[in-house]
Amino acid sequence: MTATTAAAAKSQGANNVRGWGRKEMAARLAQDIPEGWYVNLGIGIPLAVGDYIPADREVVLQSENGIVGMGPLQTRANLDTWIVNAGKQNVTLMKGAAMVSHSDSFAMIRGGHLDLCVLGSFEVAANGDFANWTTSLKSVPAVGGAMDLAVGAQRIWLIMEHTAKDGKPRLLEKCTMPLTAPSVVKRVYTNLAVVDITARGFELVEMNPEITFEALQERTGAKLHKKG
Amino acid sequence: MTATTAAAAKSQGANNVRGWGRKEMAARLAQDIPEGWYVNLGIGIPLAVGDYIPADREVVLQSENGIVGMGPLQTRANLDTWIVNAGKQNVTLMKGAAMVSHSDSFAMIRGGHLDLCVLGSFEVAANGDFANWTTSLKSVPAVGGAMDLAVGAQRIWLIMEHTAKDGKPRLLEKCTMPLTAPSVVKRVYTNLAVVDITARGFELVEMNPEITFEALQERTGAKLHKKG
Amino acid sequence: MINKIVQKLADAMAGIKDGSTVLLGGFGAVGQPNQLLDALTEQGAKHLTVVANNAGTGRKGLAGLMAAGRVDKIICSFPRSAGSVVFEELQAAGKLELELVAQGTLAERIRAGGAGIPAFFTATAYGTYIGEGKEVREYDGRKYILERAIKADVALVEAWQADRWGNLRYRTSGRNFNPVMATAADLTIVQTQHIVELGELGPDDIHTPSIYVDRVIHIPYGDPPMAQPMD
Amino acid sequence: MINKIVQKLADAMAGIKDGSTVLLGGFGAVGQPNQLLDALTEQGAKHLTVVANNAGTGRKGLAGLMAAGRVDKIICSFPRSAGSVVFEELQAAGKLELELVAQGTLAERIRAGGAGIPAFFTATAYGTYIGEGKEVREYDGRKYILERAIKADVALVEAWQADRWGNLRYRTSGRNFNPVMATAADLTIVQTQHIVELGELGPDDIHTPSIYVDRVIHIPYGDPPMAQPMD
Repeated sequence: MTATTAAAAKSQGANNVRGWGRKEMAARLAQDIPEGWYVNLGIGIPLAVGDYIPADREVVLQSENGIVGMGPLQTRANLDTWIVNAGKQNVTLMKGAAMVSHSDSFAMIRGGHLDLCVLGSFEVAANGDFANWTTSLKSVPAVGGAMDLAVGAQRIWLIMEHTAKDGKPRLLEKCTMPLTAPSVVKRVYTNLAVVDITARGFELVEMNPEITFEALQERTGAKLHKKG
Repeated sequence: MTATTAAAAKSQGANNVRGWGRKEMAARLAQDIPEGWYVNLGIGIPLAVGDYIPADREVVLQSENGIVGMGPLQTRANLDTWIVNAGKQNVTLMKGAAMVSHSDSFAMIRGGHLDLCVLGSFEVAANGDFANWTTSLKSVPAVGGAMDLAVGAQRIWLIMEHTAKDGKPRLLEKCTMPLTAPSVVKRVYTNLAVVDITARGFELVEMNPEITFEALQERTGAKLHKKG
Repeated sequence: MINKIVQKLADAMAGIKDGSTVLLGGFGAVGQPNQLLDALTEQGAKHLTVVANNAGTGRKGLAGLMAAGRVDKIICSFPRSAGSVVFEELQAAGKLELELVAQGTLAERIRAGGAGIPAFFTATAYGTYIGEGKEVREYDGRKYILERAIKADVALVEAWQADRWGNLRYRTSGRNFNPVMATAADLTIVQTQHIVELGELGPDDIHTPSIYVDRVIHIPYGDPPMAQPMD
Repeated sequence: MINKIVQKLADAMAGIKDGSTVLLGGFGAVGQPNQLLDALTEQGAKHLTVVANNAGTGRKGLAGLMAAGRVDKIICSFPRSAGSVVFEELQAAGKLELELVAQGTLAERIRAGGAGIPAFFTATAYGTYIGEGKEVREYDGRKYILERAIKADVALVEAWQADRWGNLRYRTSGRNFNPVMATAADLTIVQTQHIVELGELGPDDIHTPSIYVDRVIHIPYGDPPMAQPMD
């Protein structure tokens, strides 16, 4: 193999880096949630984070339709169809759970009482802007509670694929899709890396071992700073 | 007796007209509250209105510290010092009573959900302005919930003496004391009369039989219209 | 004696006028006043503005009211979801106006309507499509937009328990938008799974005090359907 | 394991800084966090701004804190009442700043602080001395003034029951300002008459969800005094 083909192969190989799977991403994020935090997990992959919180660590999950203290999904053994979460799934309640109305729930969310909200996203920018509610305004989108969570929680962490299916970066200088909120994201967990958003922009916290820094930078649409 | 002394005597007599007592005023007002109304009764004489609501007529009394369904004062037989009303008296709760927080109580008040609020007052003007919270701003006054009740309830009825101790009118063209709220009073119950406040100003609804219209007009600081 | 309990759905719906704004409780399949919605369709009021979290699913309840052509406008946060077929048909046909509102702003606008607050500032939706054109103000270095209260003619609510005064309790996620909807309408109509004696709900245990409720009807329809397969 | 219960009043007060804004629950003799107030006096933080309905009565609790010279400013609706002797002494001596707020506006400003609303319009106090100088705006033919939210460093709350997560229930009029105060501070400290096991308070029966509470201490002081002679 010549040097040129080797570089090409490496680049090709890097293009094919799958990195962490969704469960691994959720588990990775769950490690970083300390005991005692009140956390809202968005619909989809974020919700899976709840499955990876260590059993000996009490974290209180909030769901924006009014649950403080959400437990795992119901089974036939503990069926109670009156209990649903914001994703409209039948869930259990933890001991210590409290139910509130939507208005009280969003007062809680907007008022800054959640330590953390984890959301999925299509795009995130180096200044903390993110876009997760609609790819386009051509059709009528639904917004739900994402915009309230985005501005209300003490920290917004995103859990998302590092690139789109066609390989285009989703961590960008500036979002191209309609924003959910400007300047709120603090950290991004992707299949390839964990990235903080600071005054300097994207700062690498951790990389998937399958990829090099250069390859990661290639897949990132804005400068990726090393910590320190 | 000459005609002149008779007129003087009449005038003198009219000056001395005591009219209805406080209990009679409260009873007179209570007659006008229909079944099913939600009513806040201010501290002092207004609170006595509750004692005169006919036993077969359900009226729900609200107290701004969070009672919906306040009953009479407690006795030693039903003592529970955890229950107080806005006047900080130990009161009972009716069957059907609900307790709410101050913020929920004032949301209820401000949001227009009370059918009626009955307040005492120092002064009231023909345009519906009234002044009941302080006679002067020289010393530091307390305001409490009067201003919220004044703008929030569907109807403000005042229960007050028609004149001050020195005989000066308290129903005026314009209030002289600091306002509680502008343009909110609908009706005034005094020791001498029941007076509506309409677009025309003061309109007589009912007079104490001890007094003549002319003598009542003398004791009123703005034009008193006859109904119709 | 105060008795807000009515026996017939037609009595519960009496007097609702064309052009009314109607608030709906409910989230997902839970706490939906579906029997009241069916009765409203039956009652016939037209040119309604509906305020709810969703825009109806399937062909019953809110979707039924919409399919009958009674709704001119919907104010909601989540119009498109699995099964929002009637909404999509009406939208495609240009027969339905939509005002899209962030879910927390929707709840707060209604709360403001019920609480005598005509307008308030919130950071939600600042800098987004939904916030465009709204008055912006900065407080302590952060930008907020001004939002107006929503007040309505009618609220349709589903409760777990109610007494003859109209005190209400909800069951777990059946609470959702129901309490706030109950506060912001001139006429609040409640369907309840259970009627209880006055005094049975303790004063510290009431979720919606009776002052907010005008009519109550007993509709013991049972449990909501399962939300997901459980095997 | 989350355990917000502390054993000592000194631990409950740890870290309260000079210059803090402190919210107080309580109305009349009921639901007053008096033991926490005594502990705060003991703790020594100075130059406090206190937000409460009243300005203290007698010489204990809030009045004790004020008498010890720890309070620079009080934001309240009812400063003068029977027994507000310390307040009147400090006022006369020019040692206490007072911001007088209508009771409902006070509650709503704190609710706004806890709910992420920086400012709102209200009709209360428009056209009065208290409303003077505030921004006025007209909505639907009615005039309103703009009021700002109140947020605080510390809230002192009294509850009837609490669990180790900090879920709270209040007893009848003990509720008063306590729930709203609990929502609007960085550090919410609760004294409770009863500690209960986690799970003992049903999910539909909790007045203040645990998310608002940071520390809980068990102070079973008993019933409030009689408010009036009963003979």
